[in-house]
Amino acid sequence: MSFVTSHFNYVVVIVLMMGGLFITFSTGNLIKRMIGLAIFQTSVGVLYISLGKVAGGTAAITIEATSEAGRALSSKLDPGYVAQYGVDGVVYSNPLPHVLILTAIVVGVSTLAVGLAIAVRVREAYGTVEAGEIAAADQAAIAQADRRKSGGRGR
Amino acid sequence: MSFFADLYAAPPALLAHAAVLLVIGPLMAAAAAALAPNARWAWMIAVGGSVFAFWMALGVAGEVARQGVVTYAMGGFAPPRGITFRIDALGAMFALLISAIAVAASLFSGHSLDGEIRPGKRSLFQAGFLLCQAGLLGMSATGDAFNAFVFLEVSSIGTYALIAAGSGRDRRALPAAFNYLIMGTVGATLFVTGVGFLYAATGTLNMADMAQRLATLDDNRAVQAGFAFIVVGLGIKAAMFPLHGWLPGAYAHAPSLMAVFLSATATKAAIYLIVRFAYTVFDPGAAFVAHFMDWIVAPLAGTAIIVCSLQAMFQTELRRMLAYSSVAQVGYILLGVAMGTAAGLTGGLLHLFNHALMKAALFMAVGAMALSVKAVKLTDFSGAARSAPWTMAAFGVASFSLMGVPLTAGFLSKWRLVEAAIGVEWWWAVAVIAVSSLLALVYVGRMLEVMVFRSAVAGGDAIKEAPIGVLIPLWMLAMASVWFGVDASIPEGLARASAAAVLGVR
Amino acid sequence: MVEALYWIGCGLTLLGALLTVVGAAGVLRFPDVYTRIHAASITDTGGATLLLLGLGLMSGLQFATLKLVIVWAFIMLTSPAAAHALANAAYASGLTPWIGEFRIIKGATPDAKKTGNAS
Amino acid sequence: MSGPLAMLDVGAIINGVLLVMLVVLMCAIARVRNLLTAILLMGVYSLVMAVWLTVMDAADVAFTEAVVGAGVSTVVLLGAILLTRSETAAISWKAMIAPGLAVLVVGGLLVFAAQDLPDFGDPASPANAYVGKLYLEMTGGDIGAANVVTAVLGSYRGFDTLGETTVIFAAGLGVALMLGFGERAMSDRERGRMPVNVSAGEDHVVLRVMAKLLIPLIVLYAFYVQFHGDLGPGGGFQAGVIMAVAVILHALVFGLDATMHAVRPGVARAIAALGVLVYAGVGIANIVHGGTFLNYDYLFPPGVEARLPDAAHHNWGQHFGIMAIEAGVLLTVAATMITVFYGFAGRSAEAVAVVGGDDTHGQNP
Repeated sequence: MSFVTSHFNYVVVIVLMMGGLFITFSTGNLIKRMIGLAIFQTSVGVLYISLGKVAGGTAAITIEATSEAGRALSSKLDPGYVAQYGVDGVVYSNPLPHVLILTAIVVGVSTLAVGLAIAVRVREAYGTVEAGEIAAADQAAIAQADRRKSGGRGR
Repeated sequence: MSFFADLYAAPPALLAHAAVLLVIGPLMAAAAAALAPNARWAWMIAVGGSVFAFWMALGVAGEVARQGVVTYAMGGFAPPRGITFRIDALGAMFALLISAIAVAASLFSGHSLDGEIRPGKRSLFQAGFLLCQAGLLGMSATGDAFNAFVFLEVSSIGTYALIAAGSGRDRRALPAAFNYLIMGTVGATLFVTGVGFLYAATGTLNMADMAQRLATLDDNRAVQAGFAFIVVGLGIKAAMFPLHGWLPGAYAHAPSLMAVFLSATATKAAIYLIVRFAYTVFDPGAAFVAHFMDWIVAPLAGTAIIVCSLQAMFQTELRRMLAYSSVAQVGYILLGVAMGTAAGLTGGLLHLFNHALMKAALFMAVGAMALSVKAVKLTDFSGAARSAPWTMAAFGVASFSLMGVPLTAGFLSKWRLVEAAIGVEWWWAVAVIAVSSLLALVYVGRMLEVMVFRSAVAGGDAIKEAPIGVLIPLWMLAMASVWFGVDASIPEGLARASAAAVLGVR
Repeated sequence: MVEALYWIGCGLTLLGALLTVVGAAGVLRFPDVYTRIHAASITDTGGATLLLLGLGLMSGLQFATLKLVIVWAFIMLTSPAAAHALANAAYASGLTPWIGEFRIIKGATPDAKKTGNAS
Repeated sequence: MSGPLAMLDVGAIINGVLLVMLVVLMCAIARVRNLLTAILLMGVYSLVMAVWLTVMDAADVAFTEAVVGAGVSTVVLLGAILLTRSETAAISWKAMIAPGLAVLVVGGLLVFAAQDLPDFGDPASPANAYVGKLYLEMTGGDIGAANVVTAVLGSYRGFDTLGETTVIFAAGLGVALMLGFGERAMSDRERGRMPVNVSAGEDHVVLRVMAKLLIPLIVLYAFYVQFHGDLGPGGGFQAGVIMAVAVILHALVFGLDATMHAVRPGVARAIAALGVLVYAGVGIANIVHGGTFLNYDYLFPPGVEARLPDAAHHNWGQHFGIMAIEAGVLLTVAATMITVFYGFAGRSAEAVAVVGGDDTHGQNP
């Protein structure tokens, strides 16, 4: 197997991560930014899960090697391979990255919810969710406040 | 550290679990605060949770002083399988700092929320504050790389909304909080990517175990990139120049409770993790660590000190000024950390400790003055010295410490940094510290000039003296800045022990 | 016998997959919301039924087959309801069905809103 | 590389196709300017991701991604664009330069790192041969759960899961702090105005009948997922989300108002806090009974476990401990998701028209 095929998943991780980050930083729309951030976060999931895949393995739910399912799995594999990398005669994929990414997904949705809630409040306060228009509104407000203050002094 | 060894903190049955109770205490208090029937109860729960955490932190510090390292296996599983808390002198120092500031901040919150948060939402606010505290304490206690990410998020997620809640006073809190959320999440995600690379190379998540395996993996490119990801990811959280863009807005518009607490602890906890990873997880002898510190972190820290001090000079809003000053102070701390010597690390950590105290005091004083009057701009505070002398005096003491006036804590830590810079012959760093002290003189002088010598704006409401419930924590922090400038045995002992624990771990 | 059932199952699965592709093409190519919903619900009902039937034949009679039956029952319940809700929402928001040639042949009034309002 | 990895081929093709689909979807999301399209594409992205995760043997993660990514995230995103607007502004080329550079730096570092990452599917890589394998070997003796992911999630790394539950709780707090609990929708009703974004369909007979049929089944399924977590994919988190979906469906069909009277916002908020307390309380109980935090072997007071039936073969403490914390997770997740939904759905359109939020005293800087 060539280097490219054995590392194809990492290529996808790189593309997704760069794409997610680019969406997050390039757009001024707060909602779109949250979408980009969600893609960015899931790309880490692709990395971890790819690391945890074991060739010929099955989901980490214990099955008996002698059961029908167990035999069906190991019949496709080299016995030496099963003996070396299997646990009690069955090869499993690594459960640890699964647990970590489960946590990461939860963190992702939490961030999304809070971020969107703030975006909704931004819309209510500014009437827009575009970063450029928000900054312009802030500057206009500052300028107006200054004018009012200097006008007050003039009186 | 001997101070803590002799301290009788708690009964042994409690001390055995102090490491975990330190985190679980505020965490359960947060849930309880969310259940509280009204704001008063929630405040009492917040104070209780913070005091409990401080008590447990004292207990842990005592254990660390006696044994060197406290380890606590969650679920009773030995390290590579289970999650372990591993607190050494460095962790104990941060646990003490964070929980002490939290006690002061929670006392302050009894009054500060009045004008900022609607009564119906105050109990939620207190719950969020306690969660943030639990997350930061967890970061300083954990010995597991992924668990550090989880606590980083525990401390962050609620915080974003808490900062945005400052919109009651100023709507700019909303975009500032959103910006912080984006940057913070990108930082945390970069961090967890780095941890993923380390996991790919070592197969473990336990930091001590990881360190052992990384010692032979200096040439692994995934490990090297992992280091960059971890430092940059945490650097965003720590407001490392030039990744500090989120900080001024977030600190300037947050509710004053969050400004006090975050400015003193949040960036500090991220710096803690940088130190933890750079010097105890990665092989400190590895060329890529030393190069990254010498050629990227140190010059950026120096730039931060100068540029952000200059930016602070030109701000028109008081809290924004203090926020830029915070970024500059992070530069000092990282400068010390980047030196990689015991003296440098001691100086950096000591400055971190002192800066936490003085910045908390400064933000608290500003918050206290803004309790009665809606004051944002520097000129809004003119005449404060006459109408609110006690608050103003505390502000003055803390700002002297910020400037580095002799006999204050800020002077001592800057002096230690200069000594350390001379020790590694970084003459440019000495020059940077000298120049920036002058700049600090200018911007602090500007603040004090307006507040002390100018009379209040005609027609505006005069700033009123803060209530006694605010003056107590405020003066606790201000007096600490003076006390630790005169007798620095406690913070300096902690910083020295931390540096020794970090650099002598192998 | 078992072998034959297996191959019949394979055939049905393939047919189901084909219907799904046809449905997807319909969603892409059909002119308006209502016709597209129609195409999508072909995927949901026809495609899924054939797929599940095929899978059931392939796996033989065991516990998983019961699960497949339950899955099928739920798809039969939910996807028409979802299609209905979608069409209803589209109609409520003022989208008129595209009726093309029909209007010209019948020489009906060009007021599409009225013609569309068949229900 | 031949031998074991040759077995991967069919899987490798599916893996490749799904990953390419993810990339294509990501590009499409980057290009579209209509937010509704972007959100729906995001839902598709999550579903493809869930399928890919199944191919990668990560059944639990796939389940979570399907219910969270394609389900809850989409609901929350749709709720948000209802309250904001649906078209993004165009981006000028100049505005892309700085982000583009930052992205290129990150990409360069990733390419650098990827060279030394292990081959895909390598069973001998450090990641797969060390702690991960340890869990597979020891779960039977330590915990006795068939689903190793549940064992790791609930017991070995149970402290992470406590943190995760806390994160969810914090998100609920955050959304409630920002958007309230939907009390505005309730007060609107009292003033005789209905929030516009709730389709209380008096005439939607089909939907009402279907919903009445489905809601109990959804709740039943949530309980199945909850208690089946030991044996197969599932657990408190997925079950909590499914439970919340039942409530959301009720709100969509029968109106937010009716749902808020059935599941009061204050109750949801209290349950969310209670879940965290249950989880941490289980940990504290272990301390009280002489163990360390979250060590379920000490869940029962000394001597009680030995009297449970067949104690020699069953690890009752671990079994009940995981069940108890999963119950805590279920409570917090379900209640928080409901709170979040109330927050977004209860923000009526009138509120959007009024510039300034509810606790905005003044807004000049």
